[in-house]
Amino acid sequence: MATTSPPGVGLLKGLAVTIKHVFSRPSTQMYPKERPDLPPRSRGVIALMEENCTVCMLCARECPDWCIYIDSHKETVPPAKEGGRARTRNVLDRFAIDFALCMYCGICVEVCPFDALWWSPEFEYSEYSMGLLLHEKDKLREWADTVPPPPPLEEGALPPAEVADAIEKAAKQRELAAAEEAEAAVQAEATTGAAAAPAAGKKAEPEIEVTAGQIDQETFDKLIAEGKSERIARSKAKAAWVKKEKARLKAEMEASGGGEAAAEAPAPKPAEVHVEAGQIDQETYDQLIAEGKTERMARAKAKAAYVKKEKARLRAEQAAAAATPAAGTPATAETAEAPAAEAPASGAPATDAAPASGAPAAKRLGDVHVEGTGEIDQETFDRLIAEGKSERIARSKAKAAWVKKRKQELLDQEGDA
Amino acid sequence: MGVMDQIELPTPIKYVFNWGRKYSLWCFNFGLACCAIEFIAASAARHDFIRHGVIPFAHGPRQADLLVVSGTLTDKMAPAVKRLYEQMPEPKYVISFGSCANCGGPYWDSYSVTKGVDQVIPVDVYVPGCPPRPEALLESIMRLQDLIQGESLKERMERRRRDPITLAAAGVPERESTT
Amino acid sequence: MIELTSASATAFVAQAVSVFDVGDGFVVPLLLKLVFILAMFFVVPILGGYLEHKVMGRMQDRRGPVEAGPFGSLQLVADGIKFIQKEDVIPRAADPWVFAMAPGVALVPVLLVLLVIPIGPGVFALDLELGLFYALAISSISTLGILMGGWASANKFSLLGGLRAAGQLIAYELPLILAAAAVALQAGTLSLVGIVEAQATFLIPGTDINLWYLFPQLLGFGIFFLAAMAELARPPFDMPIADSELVFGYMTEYTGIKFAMFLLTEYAGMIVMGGLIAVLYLGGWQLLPGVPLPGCEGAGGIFDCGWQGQLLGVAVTLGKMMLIVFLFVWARVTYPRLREDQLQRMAWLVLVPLALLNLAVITVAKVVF
Amino acid sequence: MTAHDLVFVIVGLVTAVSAILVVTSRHLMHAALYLALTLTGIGGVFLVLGAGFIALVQVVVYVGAVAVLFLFGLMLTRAPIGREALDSQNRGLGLAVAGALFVLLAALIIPAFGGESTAEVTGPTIEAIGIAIFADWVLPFEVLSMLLLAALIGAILLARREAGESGTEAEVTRIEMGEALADEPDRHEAVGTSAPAGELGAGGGR
Repeated sequence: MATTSPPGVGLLKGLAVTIKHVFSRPSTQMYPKERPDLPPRSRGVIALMEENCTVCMLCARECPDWCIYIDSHKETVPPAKEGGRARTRNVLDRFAIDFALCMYCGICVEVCPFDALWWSPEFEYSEYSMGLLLHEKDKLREWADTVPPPPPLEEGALPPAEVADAIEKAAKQRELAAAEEAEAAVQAEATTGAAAAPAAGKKAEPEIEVTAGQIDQETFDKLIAEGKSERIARSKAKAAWVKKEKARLKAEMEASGGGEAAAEAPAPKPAEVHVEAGQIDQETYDQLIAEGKTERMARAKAKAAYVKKEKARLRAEQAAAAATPAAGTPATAETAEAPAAEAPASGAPATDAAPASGAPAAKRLGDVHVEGTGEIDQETFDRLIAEGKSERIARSKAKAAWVKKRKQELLDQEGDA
Repeated sequence: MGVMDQIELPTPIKYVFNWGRKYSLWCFNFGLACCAIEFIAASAARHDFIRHGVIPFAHGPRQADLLVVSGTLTDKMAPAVKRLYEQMPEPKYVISFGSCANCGGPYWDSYSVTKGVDQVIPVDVYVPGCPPRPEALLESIMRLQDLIQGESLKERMERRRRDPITLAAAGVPERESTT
Repeated sequence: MIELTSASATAFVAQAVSVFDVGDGFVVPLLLKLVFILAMFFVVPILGGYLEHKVMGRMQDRRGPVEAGPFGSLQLVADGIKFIQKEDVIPRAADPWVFAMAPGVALVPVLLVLLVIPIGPGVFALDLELGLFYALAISSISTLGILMGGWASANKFSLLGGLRAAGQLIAYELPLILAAAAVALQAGTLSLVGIVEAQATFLIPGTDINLWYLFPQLLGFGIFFLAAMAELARPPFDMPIADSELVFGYMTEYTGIKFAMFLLTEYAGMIVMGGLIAVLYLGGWQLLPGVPLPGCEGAGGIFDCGWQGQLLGVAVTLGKMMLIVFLFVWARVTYPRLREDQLQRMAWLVLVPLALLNLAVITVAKVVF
Repeated sequence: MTAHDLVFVIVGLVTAVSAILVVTSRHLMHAALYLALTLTGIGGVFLVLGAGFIALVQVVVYVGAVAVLFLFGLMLTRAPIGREALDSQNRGLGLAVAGALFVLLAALIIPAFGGESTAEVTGPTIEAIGIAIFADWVLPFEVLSMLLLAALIGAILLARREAGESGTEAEVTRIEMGEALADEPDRHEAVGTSAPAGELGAGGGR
């Protein structure tokens, strides 16, 4: 308080401060009506993708609290081929996390090598009894439906290495498969082609991203009628909505551009969709004949086209049917795969585009030394500002761009010389 | 109290009485560790649990209806919690806030930490988290309010008289685990 | 103690028989008045409490109660219903009878003061000749209840709280009475209705516009307001219940309905003080200086009213009470608690001399003009 | 018997019973509280007799100030919590004084008012009291106020501490302590049977 002000002014100033707040908007978040805006990797609850779990026990061993309980048994798998060796594998019997004990450090999520554990931002699961905070695997599976998709990569970032590899591999295999199919069509046996669907194929469809924002009213009502608690019904209905939405999107995508879409998002997918290639797609056949192809070639291609179309149709149907939570494993597995496929995307750091320009060039670029004295690349700067980036970020990026350009120039000059 | 927990009240009166208890939860915070900060956040402007009728910081236990134990309860502190709980007038409710209060949390194998408040006093709602979000406290309060709205004071008090508070000496806490 | 206060209330009724015109239809209006006063006693404090919750919330950037009733308006009703159901704890070391009677002794005088506060033209239970003196005298009994509660709880915090309360109430009673005396002096009457009337006829020389006593007695108003706040032990004068030092002062051991009675004493006290300030300084039920109430005739347009005028008068008085409550809350939110020595210093070294000065100035002005 | 008489009887009984309880109560705080009740009851009696102003003065001075100060002082000094059984062993003397006072008052009142069956219940108005005090009896009133002023100044003088006075006070305490130290050897001998005197001497008094 300044010594010059007369006594009492401070008191009045205090009153002014408080009265000002009466007329300002309160900063209260009306929680039950207004949901908190949580980051996608908030540590709310740990979800389990049971399908990914191999019972390696890493999480249980790393848990500082010992709050993960895993039981399993060994099962003998009969040999794949006649005369082969029978193999054993672990089957998960029980997977439970005691959330009363858990300290939410996330070490289990970190160490899981198969992306079976996920953070979900859900936090509303307080209980009347502590025993109910021990979530068994089915409960943990329910939480998996609430795991949000990872945030999109920064613009201009390369896709994570795993995804890039997978896409490349998928593209190669698609070509291969197309060729094989063409040949296989001769024997009219398309089943093997379907089974050959590469695992990478899954990863190539991160286009279907659905944020769990709404609930499926029908499912919700049904569950409520069954006497489930409101909270569980809500989470299941949310999951059902997500499923429906995904199915819808997929169906739309495939419907939008028959062959084109099929080529882009590879149709040879889950082995569950089994189609006997007995018929041919008359339209394709006619078209090919008109193009002057041989009868044999046209028949094979038309048969392949038929299989593709039929599969797309069946999958769309199945997805729609699986929208209810009681649906069988295929649909569940499908949704489970969606975040799993996207995992690397969130994990890999958004690398700068620079190393992509090829190793040798980068090496030589690194040799060139450029003194940056504050110049920026105006073009990049303007572009970034226009994109709504903050001035500081835009400036630093533009500076980097300028240095890169300058280096390239110098290199070019050297090359010319 | 008095007669009210001796006789089963007619439904409309019970409804009104339960409604009153539901929306007037004077809250006594037993802040023992970091969770207390989240509790305080829940009481402050952004979350403001007075909206739900939780009047924060009852001056003493005598005026409190709700005890929120937030933080690590050590064996040395346990008698104090028990004593404060016993000083609260019936009907009283307890929220165990955070893993430490639920069952010791990260310190469950420590020599000095009580393995959960429910070894000392009966708990109505357990809030998981380390620490739980302020919204988690709000959710647990709404859960408690659901409980209060549906309960019968007579039954509650009968249960209270029948099952006196179990102590740590009585053995391990009751767990409804499915093993 | 309760018997005693009710006995004196009965005595007042007996006196009312002699004071009022005991004609036909005496019993029914009296009953109506009693019902009205009782309703006021329970509804208005709840209104004040709700106002406090909401205003405090807004000043702290919060919303205050929302869930209980529309806009949380039934928050205090819920509190009341809850307190009825709470266990009645009496500490073993406590003196059970004194402990049980203390809240009553604190509360009943406040109820008795409400009897004489006029809240509208013709809307009052009693128009005592000694109204102002009565109000100040009866409310001093509350101190006794607080002391009883503080001692009977057998708790050191309670005892200290009770002592602090007694010291504070004795200290601030003096400036309160001196400030009120200046008003009585200017009005020339101790009757609260008479004071309102005097304000209606206190005209600016040469005009028809009357002045409330707020304007000539601004200093007195400030003293009365501060002293009232201290009498009610409202923050920043809440040393008797300073929760960071004394748990809850004299209320530390109180639970359930008894605690609710202490709480009601505070809120009803706020209403009573608000009513007194409205009557003494803000012209009672007058809408604005120089503006007669619609439907009223007579001196300054504040008497001989139809029911519309009466209703409007009640609304105006309640509005003024709520304004005072708002000011109390405003000060509560803004200022930190005083220290005990600062509090006593303020009473004896600032407020009492100022009140004496105020009294002297008013006396001289009254004689000169 | 009118309602008025009934109220008078009730108030009078309450006052009388509480007055008896003041002297028979074994608990200091209870006695003080009964005193407050008695004083309020007397206010009630005044009220029933139509003397509203006197009644209120009775309440504000005796209940609001005297009784509260009484309790205040008791709590500050003794504040006996819990059971207490006080007995001054002066019953005989007390009874004798009370009896003598009763006889004296009765001997005065009965001859003075004995003839009138009922007095008119009309207390003086506030104007009448004001005029009486400030016109007819202004001299005694002023003398009384001078007396009060003198009492006030005396109280301030007692409470006031001179600049150097605290030092002398400390010295007084020191002297008292010195005397206590001088007494100490005797006490040590008294307890010497149970503990070595040297040990106690080392521990105490320094």
